[in-house]
Formats: sequence, structure tokens, C-alpha cells
Amino acid sequence: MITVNYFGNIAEAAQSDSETLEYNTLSLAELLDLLDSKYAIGKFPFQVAVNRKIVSKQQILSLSDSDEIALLPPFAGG
Amino acid sequence: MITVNYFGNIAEAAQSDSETLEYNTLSLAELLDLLDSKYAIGKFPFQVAVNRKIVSKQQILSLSDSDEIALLPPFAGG
Amino acid sequence: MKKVFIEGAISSEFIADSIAKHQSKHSIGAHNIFLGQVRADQVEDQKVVAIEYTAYEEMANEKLHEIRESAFEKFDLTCLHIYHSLGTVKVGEICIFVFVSSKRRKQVYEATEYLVNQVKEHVPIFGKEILDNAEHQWKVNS
Amino acid sequence: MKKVFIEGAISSEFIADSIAKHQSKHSIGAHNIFLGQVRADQVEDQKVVAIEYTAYEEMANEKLHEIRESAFEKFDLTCLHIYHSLGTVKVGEICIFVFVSSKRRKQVYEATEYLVNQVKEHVPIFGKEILDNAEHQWKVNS
Repeated sequence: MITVNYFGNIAEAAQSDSETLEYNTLSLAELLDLLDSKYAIGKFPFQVAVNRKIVSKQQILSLSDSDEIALLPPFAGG
Repeated sequence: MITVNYFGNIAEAAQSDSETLEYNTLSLAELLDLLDSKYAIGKFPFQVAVNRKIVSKQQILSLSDSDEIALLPPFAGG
Repeated sequence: MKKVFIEGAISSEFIADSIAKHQSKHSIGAHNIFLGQVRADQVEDQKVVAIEYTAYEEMANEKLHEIRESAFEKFDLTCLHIYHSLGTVKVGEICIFVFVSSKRRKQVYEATEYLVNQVKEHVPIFGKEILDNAEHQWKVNS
Repeated sequence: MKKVFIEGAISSEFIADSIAKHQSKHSIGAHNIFLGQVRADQVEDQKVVAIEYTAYEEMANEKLHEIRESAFEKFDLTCLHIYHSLGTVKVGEICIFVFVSSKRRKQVYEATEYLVNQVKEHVPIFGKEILDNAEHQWKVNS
């Protein structure tokens, strides 16, 4: 099971702060495709963090249930 | 009569914040010579303000009793 | 890990307390403080009345730690503090407080500017601007 | 003419009040504050315990007025305040408080730095550093 955390307008689109997907492993590209088909997240600007580090959306990365994944809209601190 | 205001270590040397000299007019050069002979102010770094504006000590300037004269050691605000 | 996030607006009393706490540090000669205040920006025919802040706190705390370390490397500082609001901050209230102290004044302005910019660019904080018709839009830092 | 000189140290409560007063100005997005704190500098085998400030107030107020005007010309500011102590300020206490506010943050750091430097260079304020053996020396800005 893979848990994804949502923030800002992406949490709004997903109507949730966090979601658990029924996969044991999944590539980053597959995850983003899946979420785009569910929530049309492709229309938002966002970055992906894996284990609290920003990764490129194009990176070839295999995700598993120990990974902490987050979709981050543009930062607005300050 | 010409009034001179002293500040900082010059006030300390003159043992006074202000002094009235028995002259009706006096050149700036004469004033500085007079004060150096009284208080040895020549050994201190200082600027002269006439009517609240800094003037060069070399400026040829005739002072009269309507002028506000001040001897200002280095500034130390802040 | 130093505490950064504060629930709601940052009060002027909190700022005063932080300043007072530094009066026992007799090597400090200069403080610089940046405060961000929520502005009543015009959005079409509406106005911003508040911002609701959320953060990805675990990642934010890691990033803030890195930012602190880098500031101590770049600048000659005695101490530095960063505070940011979570939750609702109304127009006119303070949402970020950056506080830099040093022996001498020379570097404090630049250090504060660096810290504020780093927080804005690299710390995952999100802001929902609430408009006076109760609609909202998502803030994006410029 | 705005009041600049304050008898004795500038308290953290005074600073908090100044900040709180700006919360009704909803066009302000950024504040920058500089505070100068009296340092326990070593002077041979003695330490500074306080500074006694005096000023040529009439000229200082004229200069401060010019400095304010020039800052408003150079920078895009909503408001600015300058306060300086007269009389005794002990080590750890605050002797200068410069407070700049603007719609956006970009220029506030530089504006504060400009103001502090202008005050140090051009305003006739004098400081007698009191040492712990009760002797003194006259402060000179570097």
C-alpha cells in the first residue's frame, strides 16, 4: 500500500489530505498517471516530494510502501 | 556676544555645554584659535556647525551674535 | 529542532518577548527583524480578508533546519529565529517573523533578506486567500 | 516634526506598541526593523557597562527630517520611524530603533540599512562609554 499526501489546491481537488493506494510498488510515472486520471492534477502546477525531498516528475523511481510521497503546489510561505 | 555650544569630549575639555564670548563679531578662524588657546581643542577631532549646518573649519566666515555655533566631536549614534 | 510554526497570527507581545530574551546576550550589537503582514489585496472586485496557512510540516522542519545551517555558514550571526503562522491570519496580522542577531550590524540586513527568501522559495507552506465574499484563491509567491 | 529622542533605553513594550499600531494599515505587506543593542565591549582590561547619549537636538532633528525625506524619495515605503535614546542605556538594552514598512518586501532591508547608516554618519549624537571601573571613553562610530 502506498500513501500519498496532498496539499493546497491538490488536496482540494482530491477532496482529501492523504490517500492510500492498493499497490505494493508503483513507478512515479504510473502514480502520476493514476492521479491525473482520478483528479486531473495535470492542470495544476505542482512538485513531487519523496521522503521529504523534491524529485523530478520525470525521474525513473520505484515507489514502495515505506516511501513518504507528497504532491506540493507552489509554496506560499511568508 | 557670541555663544558657542560644546558637545562630547569638547564639552568635557571646556567643562561646560555652552559659553558666551564677549565679541560682537569674530571670524571662524579667530574663534577656533581662541578656543584652542583656552582648551587645547586642536588635539580633538571635531566639526563646526553654524546655524545647524556643518561648515569647513577653513571657511572664511564672519560670526555674529545671531549665529548658533557648535563644536561637534565624531558622531556616535546607533 | 527549533519550533517554527505557531497557530494563528504572531502577536506583537510574542515579538516583544523574543526581543527581551536577547537582552542578556551582551555580545550582540545589532538585531534585524522582518515581519510579513497579511495585505488586503484586491482580487477582481473582492478583497483578501485572511490567509489560511497549511504546511507539510515534516518536510518544512527539515528544510528550515538546512536554511538555518546555511545562514550560519554564510553570515557572522550570534543567533537567528524563524516563526511562521499556521491556520488563519487576518488582514493586518503578522504571519512570518524572522529575527537575526549579530555582534555588528554589517551583515544582519542581508542575512534577514536571505532567510525570508529561502523560506518563501523552499519551505512547503501553502496559503489559501479568503476573499470577502467567502470565496478563495491559492496564494503563489512572486 | 516627528519625535525621535527617548529618555533612556527603548523597551520591548515600546517596540511591540509600534508594531501593533501598524496592524490597521492594510496596504502594508512587509516590515523591517533594526535594533541597536549596547554591547559589553572590552576596553583594555575593562568592560563597557553603559553608554550615556547626548545630542545636539536642534540640528539632529533637522538632519533626521532630511534623512526621512531622502528615504521616501529613494525607496517605495508606506511609513518609517526612527527612535534613539538619550541618557543612560545599559549593556543589553536597546538604543536605536528603525522601523520601515512597505507594500512589498523587496526594498525594506536596503531602506533600513540606509537609514541606520545615515543616522550614524550624519546625526549629531554623542556617546560616552562607561566602563566598569567608572572611567569612560568617548564612542566613535566605525
